[in-house]
Parts: sequence; structure tokens; C-alpha cells
Amino acid sequence: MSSKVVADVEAAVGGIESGSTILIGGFGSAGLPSELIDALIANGASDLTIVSNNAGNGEQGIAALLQARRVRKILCSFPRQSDSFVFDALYRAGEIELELVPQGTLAERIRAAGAGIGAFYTQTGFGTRLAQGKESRIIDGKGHLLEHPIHADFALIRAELADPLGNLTYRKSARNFGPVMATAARCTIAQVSRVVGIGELDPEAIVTPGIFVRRVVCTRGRRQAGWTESAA
Amino acid sequence: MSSKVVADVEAAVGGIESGSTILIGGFGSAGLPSELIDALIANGASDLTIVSNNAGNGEQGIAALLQARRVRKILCSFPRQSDSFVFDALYRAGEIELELVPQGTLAERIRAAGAGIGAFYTQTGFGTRLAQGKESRIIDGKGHLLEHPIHADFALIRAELADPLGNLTYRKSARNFGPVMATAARCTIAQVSRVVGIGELDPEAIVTPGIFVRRVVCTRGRRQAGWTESAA
Amino acid sequence: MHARAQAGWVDGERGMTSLGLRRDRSAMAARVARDIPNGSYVNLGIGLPTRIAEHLNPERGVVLHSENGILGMGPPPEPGNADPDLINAGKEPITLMRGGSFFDHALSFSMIRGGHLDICVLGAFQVSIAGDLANWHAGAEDAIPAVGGAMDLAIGARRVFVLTEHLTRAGESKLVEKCTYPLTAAGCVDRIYTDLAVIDVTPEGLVVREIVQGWTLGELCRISRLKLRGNPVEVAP
Amino acid sequence: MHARAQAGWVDGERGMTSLGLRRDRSAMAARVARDIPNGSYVNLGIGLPTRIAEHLNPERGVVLHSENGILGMGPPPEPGNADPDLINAGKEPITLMRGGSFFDHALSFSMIRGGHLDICVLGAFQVSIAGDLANWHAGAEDAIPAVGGAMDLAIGARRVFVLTEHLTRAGESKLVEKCTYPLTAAGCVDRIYTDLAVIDVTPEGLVVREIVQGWTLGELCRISRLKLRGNPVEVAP
Repeated sequence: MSSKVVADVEAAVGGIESGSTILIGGFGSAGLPSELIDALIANGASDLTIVSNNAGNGEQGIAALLQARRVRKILCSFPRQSDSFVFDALYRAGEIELELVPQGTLAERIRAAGAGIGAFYTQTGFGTRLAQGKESRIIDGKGHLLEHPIHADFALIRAELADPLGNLTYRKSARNFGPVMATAARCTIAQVSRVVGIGELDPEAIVTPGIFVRRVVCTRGRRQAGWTESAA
Repeated sequence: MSSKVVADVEAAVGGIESGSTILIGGFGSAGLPSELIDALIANGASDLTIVSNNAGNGEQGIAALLQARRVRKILCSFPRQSDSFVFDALYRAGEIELELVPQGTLAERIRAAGAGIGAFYTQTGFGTRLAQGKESRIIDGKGHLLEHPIHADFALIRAELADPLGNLTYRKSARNFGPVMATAARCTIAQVSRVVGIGELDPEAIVTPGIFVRRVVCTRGRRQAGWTESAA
Repeated sequence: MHARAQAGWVDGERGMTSLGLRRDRSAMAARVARDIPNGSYVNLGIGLPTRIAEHLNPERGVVLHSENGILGMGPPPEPGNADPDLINAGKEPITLMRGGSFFDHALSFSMIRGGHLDICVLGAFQVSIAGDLANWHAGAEDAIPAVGGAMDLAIGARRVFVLTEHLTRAGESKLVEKCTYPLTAAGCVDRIYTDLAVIDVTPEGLVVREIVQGWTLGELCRISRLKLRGNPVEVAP
Repeated sequence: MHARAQAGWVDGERGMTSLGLRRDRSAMAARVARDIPNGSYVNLGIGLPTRIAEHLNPERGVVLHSENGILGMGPPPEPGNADPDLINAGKEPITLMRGGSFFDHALSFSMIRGGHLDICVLGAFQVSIAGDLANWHAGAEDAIPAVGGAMDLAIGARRVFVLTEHLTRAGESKLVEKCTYPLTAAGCVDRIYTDLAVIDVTPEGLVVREIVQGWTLGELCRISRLKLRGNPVEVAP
């Protein structure tokens, strides 16, 4: 049986081509697959569409990817942060396209892609400027918007433990978007803190079953990001 | 802090009134909350709408509820089984209404209720006789049906462990519909094999967080149902 | 109540002169905490609403939800004990209470959107007499927009409370006839807690339930530039 | 291959006489197993498709999915070791392979509907030349209907294989111009494995890839009452 564990982050991001749509896990720095993002920058792919809750902070992670001018468009719920100056500058200069998506709608659109749901109706955003251009419908007397799935070519996520079959567990609030993003990409790549043997993960406690994961890479050193971000 | 654990199954099903819509967990006998169903029969509520994967087998569980003439309508994916004679007889006599729902659509409609999704499009059932009366739409060149959430007054489910806050874990394939049904009822009632103290369940391995559970009852004796059923 | 009374303010240009006192931020948070029933599931928005937690005695069994996948959120950790994987929606380090749990964003927003939260408390730029909320976008067309979970919380929680200063720093009322800032959601707000009053959104408009000592309904109407109704109880700041 | 050759059948009334042999059920299951790539994620339908598992050497790393919430389904337990909480979609006791996992129905059908299964193998009442599948309802209007997960699997898996006898017990072809039984899904079938042949559904209609020794394409067309194309390889039963 072949293992999904690859040798290093370079191998993990192999084959990511320019023009790809990439889901990137994390909420702030919790669950952010920093080493995979660095490898993606080194990989050189450009003209990317990035889907992530935030648009990067400081000059690391997604901000570094943006600063390297690899991103054509970003879908996120909260680009503006106290130190999102890289995104802010590109946005004001008209050099990056932004699709602002409410956080729950972002999670649900990603889930819909993974679950094979063609589209869904949600009350979130109805009657707001984020409803512009969207179909709406009254259901049980309440206004709803029609929202479409966000399918991706790749998902880069960070988990805690993996086995060679790609089964994953997460750690605390670093779980956030990982499990839904894992379901929605053609190729999901997980960086994990530790790889364990097959059978070592409790079958009742596996959060992401291996069917959703293509590649696993162990990155022991975890970045200790600061607490400077100020909003969700 | 008050506990969600009630003394017995009678207390657990207290307040279930005639005319209620009730989700009942289980796939065959795995995860079926047998003691809660027995208590529901004793409780006397009638004119019920039942939502469950199967329509009962033998003369126990849902079949007993049907035999007691408490059920007006059932939504399920697989009523016909080798020993579903109670349902079969009522159905042929026109004494029970059946809404046949594909298994995945059943799970997703229940999830949609729990997740506050107004409606969703799925390819499942498009172009079949189960599409009758349903809105359809072509999305990305593929036919989809519009499916609506199944909201319920009560959910009766079986889990393995609970704590006084209503956090639940399940056991093996008895998990099946429990976690989604728990989210979709105004009042979710779980029968469990054991109640543990607050803090004894691993926060990473809780499957149903207590926010979805109103009442917990411990029923140690687990029925050993036979293996006579023959189909999903 | 932890109220430290502050002097009222004067805005000569607008001609609004308060003779009364106002609640400080701690007292505002404490006032909301009083209205949260024991055992409730609650989401506290970023900023001032987060401080409500300081006024919720753990014995009351109020369970705090954080939209990034936590139920049973506890207070900030002791200095030096911050865990970068354990943060709240404001990305500040927090702790987990016994009996808490972690889950993904899909389930977290199912809790929100599916009506499982008893209460959420949000900040506001503006609240209209119809209960419309504007709290995500200050209206400037060149601003970097950011919405986060605000729209989901506003439509999803069973009751939506707003906790905010009554006036902006420029002295303008945050209670308005009609929001001029972009909406978060229409008709979603149930109750408004300010430094001056507690106000219900009703089908008949805004009804003042409590007013801080030294203020009259007339004065409140004047600085709010709104017709407010009610027979408010006078309360200490 | 575990084939035990069986004699062909004769149905005098319909004038269909086979000179050839046919595959027994074990050989049919083994033939499908050969087409499942190593490391695939596969759902095997109730009945004959379930028996494909017996022909999948664990070293091949094929992971079996069961729609009631299992990935990594293993063989039936030793006698006396059945666990009522560990059953397959046919409600028979099974085991879990090392590295397997349990999950709820929502996630299980996300795997199915979301296109994560490489292959599912289903039984059939009828398959049309357009790949339409009828396998859930035998058409009798007074029958108790039951659909289970068949419709989800038929639209969801990346490739849908049908494993079925070529003819019904009454000698009628299960391959048809157009299904007369209620559809499970339209245009979903990729390949059909029968006791007589392996047949691909193509935009140009049904193409026979393999035929059991002793049969000719002409004979197959005749008993199928269809125009079948192809240049089939002759294979042992």
C-alpha cells in the first residue's frame, strides 16, 4: 500500500500550476499552513485565486504570497486587519481582485463543493450590499440569497496528526477551515506536526478521513505567530 | 449549573405531544434509540410524523410505534425490508403516508434544517420519479432538484457517552444519523450507554457538542437486535 | 455593578449638552451580562462585547461560543501560557472551559445560522428604528471592507443584542431613522444597550426601558435625533 | 479467476439458445475486482457487488466505503464476534480495517455526492444504451418502494459500474434500449459486467469489450435484443 506522506514541502506542493484556485486553511495564524505557503511561493506558480478567511498579515504567509504578486484574486471574509498592509496596498492600487464573503457563507460554500451540493439558499447577506448580483428568494417569509460552491484545485491545510492513509486530526481552534477545505479540492495537501502509524489514530476521533487527503508532509517546526491581529 | 441528564426514559420523552414531527436515529438497529421509542409509545402521543432511515422491522422499535397507530406519516429512504411487515401492511391499506427520500438527500435535508440552510440543489433524484413535484434547475450542465430542510420538534437518538452538558460521542457505525438529527430538532433527546463527568470527554473527540442536546438519559441495557434485515 | 461614573459630555457645535452621567464600558458590559439567562449559549462579538464575559460568573453556566470553532470558551490564559492554536474570534489567546469542545467552521456556523445560539451581542456603527444593523462597513467607498461572521451572527442568533456607545466620537447618534452605512442585516436587532439607556426594538419602534440617572427621555430623544417612546426606569450609571 | 463454469441456458419459448458458458457469481465479482485500481476508494452495493470485496487482496490498498458511515470496511467477523454497532449498508456484521474511520451520514454522503469515491458498483434491473440505470423499483405500482443510497451513489461516484446477470430469470435482457422500470439516475453507468460480457457505455452506445468463450457478438445482440458494437476479446468464464 502506498503512503500519502511525501518527503518535504517542495514535493508536497509539486504540480501546483499558475492559474490554480487554492484553498488555504487557517484563521489568523491558527491552522495556517505556513510552510506550505512558503513552498508555494518558492514553487513559483502565479495568477492564483486564493480562498482563505483572511488576506494575510505582516509580511508572512498569505501576505508574502501576495507581496510576491502571485495572486490575481482572493475570496475571504476578513481581509482588513491591523497589519494587513500588503493586501491593503494591492487592493487600493487595484492590483488584486477581492470577493468578500461572509465567514459562514465562505465555510458553507466550500462545504457545498466538497459535498456535491449544486447551490444553496442562506439568509446571510440578504438585503445587504453583498447581495448585489445574487439571486434571492423568499423562503418561509424570509429573504435568502442563492450561494454557489467554491471548488478548488488544491487545498493547503494544517493538521496535527496524520497517518499514511491521510487520516487527520487537528489541534484546538487550529481546526477551523481545515476539515471543510479538505473536502473541496481536487488535491488536498496537509502539513502536520507528526505522522503516526496506520491504526494509531482512534477511528472514532479521526476528523478528516483519508479519502479527502492526497498528500501529507510533516513540518515539525511550528511558527509562533504573534498576537498582533485585532479582528476576525 | 444544571445537568441535562434526566432520571429515566419517561422523563426524557416528557412533553412530546400528538402531531409532533420526530427524527429517530439509527440505521437498521445500529443507533436506534429503542428505549426512547418504547417510552414514546407509552407516552401516548399520536398523529406523529416520523423521520428515520427505515420504517421499522419485526414488531419492535419503529414497527411497534407504527403498530400502535401513532404515526400519520413517515419520511424515510428504505421502508421495505425482509421483515417490515408492519409498515408494509399499513402502507398497502393506505393507513400511513410515505415520503420516500434518497438516503443522502434525507441526511442533507436534516442537516440543512440544523444548519439554517433555506434549501439546496442536489443532482440526486433528478430525472427520476422522486423528482415529481420538485423544482429543478440546470447547474453547470447538470440537472439538480431543489430540496428543502426537514425541521423537527424532537429528535430521539442513541449515543455512547454523554456528559451533563449534553456533549456526545457515538460508537462505530451506530453514529449514522445521530449527529445530524441532533442539530435539527427543537428538542434533542439522547439515550446513552454511560454518563461521564464534565471534562472527561476529550474536547477534540466530542462529536455532538452539548448546544445541540436538551436531554440525556442513560439506558445501560442495549438490545441485541438480530441480523435478519437484508437491505439498506 | 462595576460602574465608575463619568462626566457627561458637551458638544457645543451640535448644541447637545448632557446634564447626566453615563456608564463606563465595564458597566455597559455588566448590564448586558445581567440579561443573559443562566445556561444560555452566547456569542460575544469582537471589542466591547467580549468584555461581557468578565461579568458572567462561571456558576451561571453560560456557555460561550466562538465562531472559529469553540464552545465553552474560557478567560484569557495566565501570562506566558498563550497557545497559538487556542484563540477567539478576535484572535486573542483564550482558554477552554471543562466540557468545552472544538469543531470546524461548517459546524460552528451551523450553530450560528441554524438558530442554536440563544444570544449574540454585537457592536454597531448604526441601529435603525426598525432594528436594522450596520456594523461592518463605515461607508467610505475606499475603505478596505471586512465582514467576518457579523452577517451570519446577525441573522442566526435567536436574540441579537447591540452593545455600543450612544453617540459616535463626533457626537452623532448611533440610533438612526434609517442606516446610512451599509447594512449587516435588516430587522435583526432585539435590544440595544448604550452608555445612556437600554432600548428595545419593537414593531412600534424603539422603546426606552432604562435610562441612566440624570437623563430624561426628552434629552435622549434630542441627542438621538429620534422620537423614542417608553416609560424608562431610572438606573445608576 | 475463481470461475466455475456453468452450462449455458436454454429458453425455448423465446428461442434464445446459448451454446456458450457463463460466469458464475464469484467469477463475475472477481472480474470487477480486477478493474479496481490499487488504492481506490470504492463503494460496493448490496447483494452481489458486496462479494467483490472477497477478491480484493488487502495489499492492493483498496479502501471500502459504506454509506452508513464507514471508511475502511473489513470482512465479516469471525462467528460469534459480530458487533451490532458495526454493520454495513446491507446491515450485515462487518469489521473495520486498521486505519478505518467512522463518521456521520452527512459526511458519508458528502463523500458520495461530492465525487470522492473513485468507483461504486451497483446491481441493476435494467441499464439502457444511454447508461440510464434502473435498480431501485421493479415497476409494480403496488410495490413498497425503497431507494436507500442508490440514487446518491449513481450520481456521485466518479465511475459507476453495474454488476448483474445479463438476463433476468425470465430470460429478458437487462440491457435495454430504454428503461421501462423507474430510473435511479440517467446516464450514470460507465461499465457493465455481466455473466456473459464486459460492456462499456459510450457516447456511441454500448460497446462489448470482453465476451465469454463460446459466445459471439451476434448471439449476445440477439439475446440482448439490442445492437451491440465492439470487437470483444474472448475470455474464459
